[in-house]
Amino acid sequence: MFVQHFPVLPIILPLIAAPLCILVGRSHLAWILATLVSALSFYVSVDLLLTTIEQGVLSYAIGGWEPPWGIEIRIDAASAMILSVVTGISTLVLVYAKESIVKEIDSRQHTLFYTAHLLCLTGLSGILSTGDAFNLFVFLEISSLATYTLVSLGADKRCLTAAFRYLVMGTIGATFILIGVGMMYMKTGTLNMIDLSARIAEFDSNRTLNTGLAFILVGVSIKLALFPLHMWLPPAYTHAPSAVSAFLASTATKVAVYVMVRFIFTIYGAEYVFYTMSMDIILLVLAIVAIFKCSFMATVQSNVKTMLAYSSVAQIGYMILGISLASNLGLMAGLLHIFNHALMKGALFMAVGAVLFRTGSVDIKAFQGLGKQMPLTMAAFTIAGLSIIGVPLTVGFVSKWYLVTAALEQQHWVVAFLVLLGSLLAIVYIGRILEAAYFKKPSQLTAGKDIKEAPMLMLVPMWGLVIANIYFGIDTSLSVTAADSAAQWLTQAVTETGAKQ
Amino acid sequence: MLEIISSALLILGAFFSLTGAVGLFKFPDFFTRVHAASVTDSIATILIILGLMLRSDFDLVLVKLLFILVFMLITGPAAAHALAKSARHGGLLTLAETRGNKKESED
Amino acid sequence: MNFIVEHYNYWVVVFLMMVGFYIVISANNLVKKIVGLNVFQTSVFMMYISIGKVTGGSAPIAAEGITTYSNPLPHVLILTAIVVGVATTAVGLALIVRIKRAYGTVEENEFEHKEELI
Amino acid sequence: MTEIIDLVLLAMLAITALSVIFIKDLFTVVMLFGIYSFLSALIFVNLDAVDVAFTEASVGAGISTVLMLGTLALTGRKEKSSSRQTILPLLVVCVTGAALIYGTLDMPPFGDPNNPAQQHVAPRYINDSPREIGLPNMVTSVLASYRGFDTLGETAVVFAAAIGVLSLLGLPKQDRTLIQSGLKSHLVLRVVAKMIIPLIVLFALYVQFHGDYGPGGGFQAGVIAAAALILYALVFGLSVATHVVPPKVLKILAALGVLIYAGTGVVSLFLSANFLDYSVLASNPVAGQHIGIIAIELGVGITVFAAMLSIFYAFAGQAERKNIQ
Repeated sequence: MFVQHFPVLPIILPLIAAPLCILVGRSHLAWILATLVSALSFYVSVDLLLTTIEQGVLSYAIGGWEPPWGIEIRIDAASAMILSVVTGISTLVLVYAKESIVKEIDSRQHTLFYTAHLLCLTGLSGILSTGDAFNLFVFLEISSLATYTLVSLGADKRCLTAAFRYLVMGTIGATFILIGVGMMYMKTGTLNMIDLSARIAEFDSNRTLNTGLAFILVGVSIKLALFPLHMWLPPAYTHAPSAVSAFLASTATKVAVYVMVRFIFTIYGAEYVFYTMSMDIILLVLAIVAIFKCSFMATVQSNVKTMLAYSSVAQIGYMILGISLASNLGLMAGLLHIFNHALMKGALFMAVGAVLFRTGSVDIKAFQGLGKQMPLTMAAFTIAGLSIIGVPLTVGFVSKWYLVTAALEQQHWVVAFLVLLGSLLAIVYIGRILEAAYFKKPSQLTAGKDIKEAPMLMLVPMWGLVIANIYFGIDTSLSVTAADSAAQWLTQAVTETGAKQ
Repeated sequence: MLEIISSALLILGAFFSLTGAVGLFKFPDFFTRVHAASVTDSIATILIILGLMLRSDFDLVLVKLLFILVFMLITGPAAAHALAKSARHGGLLTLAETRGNKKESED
Repeated sequence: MNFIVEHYNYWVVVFLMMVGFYIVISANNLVKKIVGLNVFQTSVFMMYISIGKVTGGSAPIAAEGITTYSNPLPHVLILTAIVVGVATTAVGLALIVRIKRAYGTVEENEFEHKEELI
Repeated sequence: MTEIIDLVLLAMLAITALSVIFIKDLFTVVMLFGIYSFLSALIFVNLDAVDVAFTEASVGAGISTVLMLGTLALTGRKEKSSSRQTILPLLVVCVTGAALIYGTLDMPPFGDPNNPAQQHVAPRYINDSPREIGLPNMVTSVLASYRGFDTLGETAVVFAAAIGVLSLLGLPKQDRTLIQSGLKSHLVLRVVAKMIIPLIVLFALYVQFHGDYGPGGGFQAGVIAAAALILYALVFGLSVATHVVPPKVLKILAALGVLIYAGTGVVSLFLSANFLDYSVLASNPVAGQHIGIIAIELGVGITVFAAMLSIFYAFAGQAERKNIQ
């Protein structure tokens, strides 16, 4: 009986579960509740994905008020795909968190952790599902507030300054988005995304709308940590608890990338953004600088979590690169990389979290000799690392492949070359860890300690992601079909609005 | 007739607000300034609200204004009192006292 | 001239936004940063409310004898945004209290490591 | 006339904002921010946004200022001068400002009823909401029904803030022994507070249930009710206040409010309507809308009250800890 309500369920299930967590009080009950609800949302999201690939867009009018007067939930292939990733990763991270947070978070705060995690999930699902520009801002703020809380739960005192920096920059970003949405509303009189795109298409070029778009893009760029607005990300991911880093690195910035895609392709239309305002050049340059600058930064870090955080910023560069190619294939490569990167980074951060759990450190020295002591964890790290580099038979290869193809399709030889060159830097930073783990003797940091393999509850979700890394690297049909129909739907919307002109 | 009385009250109220503001700037020390500020709080608000009451019809607005007046009459002086008392508690001296102290130290 | 009369409101609001934004990014004290964030946001709220104003209109509460109302939609949006603002402020201030306890200072230039600069 | 008032207020705002930059005494800065909030509330009234003005006055000038003062009590009131360069921030701000001014060039004229913002979606709210929802206050209709999902999100944000502050600062323990702290020597204040607090709570209830007809609603009511207890805690001491409303109860209340709101939406799911569709809550759609709005406003009010008060408790608890040490 609930099938017609499926579009709204990924938002309201965690939203209802969050206060329930507070009411049940006990942390293990809260854990069971949170994991079950997250898994349920995952089931719903996958169902939505299959439905949208078959039938196209699902629209759901909240409160029964037809859009644009009411708020519309609008699920298309793109949002359903990322929704599945977010809810899936959330479920795995929650399974992983049970053991992981024991050592990193004070036991009195475990319930609060699960509550904040569910609120964050609510916000992310809301951003992905909503079809209303202002509603997007509200959900963005729910997820952000929950994220600040999650980051500040870290064990080191530096998590506080990291969270504060994140809060200040995130709020500036959100306020910029608010300004942009206000300017759009001023010129069009509506907030519904589809309605907005139809009405914006009536303008050739308008100074208020241009400014609105610029503010939205800058605001979203802060949220997705596009170079040079990424300064909040490395400290936040470094000092947050491992489970939080794993969740945020594989979902939060991806959702922000999705928001950018939504604003560029659905609302303003690629024509307006790329030809009238020539945003593609700016995004392309920033993306390439991000890939190189941050990959290089990753190679010189001694803290492995910081290294992975810089690597995340670089990988976001690849996604933006795909978008900035302004073609169907490029957009598809970008979306595919969102999906694939979530799998790799989730696994990597989980593996590092397991190392932190056993050795108490995430310094590169702590990794020395772990190849023998924690074989399963390090094997997971190796496979996910190879995936970051883009070795064939992993998902990383698939997204690089499509990215290069998309660049070549546009005759961007240099860009294609630079993408491959970026992978070299990835070899360097991942290679350093692997070298330490497999070819070096245990350092003083871990010498004398009896280091065992990570507990089962951490290994299972980690290996779940690793297997997904390999599976989607070999059998690309599901992910590529989803990304392809998502990209087609998004660019189709462009041609539709183009036809109206 | 009511109109004229009301206008007079409003103007008088505005005048007292102004003097209160001037006093806040011109008076030499904290306690005299609190006095000036509380003039705005009490007499000016009373006059202005009375003026407004005379202008409104005999309806809900009148009652609401009456409530606001009562509320202001309770809170205004209490706030001024609290300010002055905490200042005193914190060791602030009046102008006369500081002058007296100075003279003593000079003697 | 007409253009100025029709837009001065937005320009003052832009000025206020700039002041707020400047306080956020230039202040050294974290509490002042939060104050700046609030000034910035409040100015953005003013822009929204200016959008909804209709000359000669009255507050959007239906009453007899009134035909022109100002637009209620921006009011609703800003009600939500104000709440979001205070929520962020509360969390930010709580973080400051913890930072003070952990570091003994809330001045940005007194943090030891460059990494901790905000 | 409106324009002149508007201009004067805007000028005062500009002066207030500018002085915040230069003043080093943080206590003054926070007070100026309170003034800034009050002035903007006046501008909101002038621009017909009474509900927004009400909220800004109670939140911006009320709760925010109280929280900022609480923080200052713990962190010190002087901003130290720094050698930070000011050129880069100034440059960033100027670029932003230039972009915004550029954006205003194509903006529709201020106050023109033919603006696109007044044309497309809004007329339905103005013309049809009294009939469709049955409430005179259009802001409440849009807030609670047409855009009820936004308000659900807003409630979740408040709840998230409460969770955040609790995880950062923790709640004060409820003492078994009553410590009479607060302003013991202020007899006048204690008497006046005893007179006023019931009135404030009464006013909060009025705002809560009269929000359908006049300005107000769950959010403002929650804040005012919280303000009453904050006053109580300030005058009679935190430990007395925690006996009146224990922190644990607040935690449960905050969760309960969100559940009431979301639960109302789920009820309509089970009555085979869309989420948050109140029309099916009674046989008559308008009556259903009314029931739904009262229920969700109650949810908002409870969550906001509990969240604001627990945030205050958390800050006050820190201050007491500092005093004891």
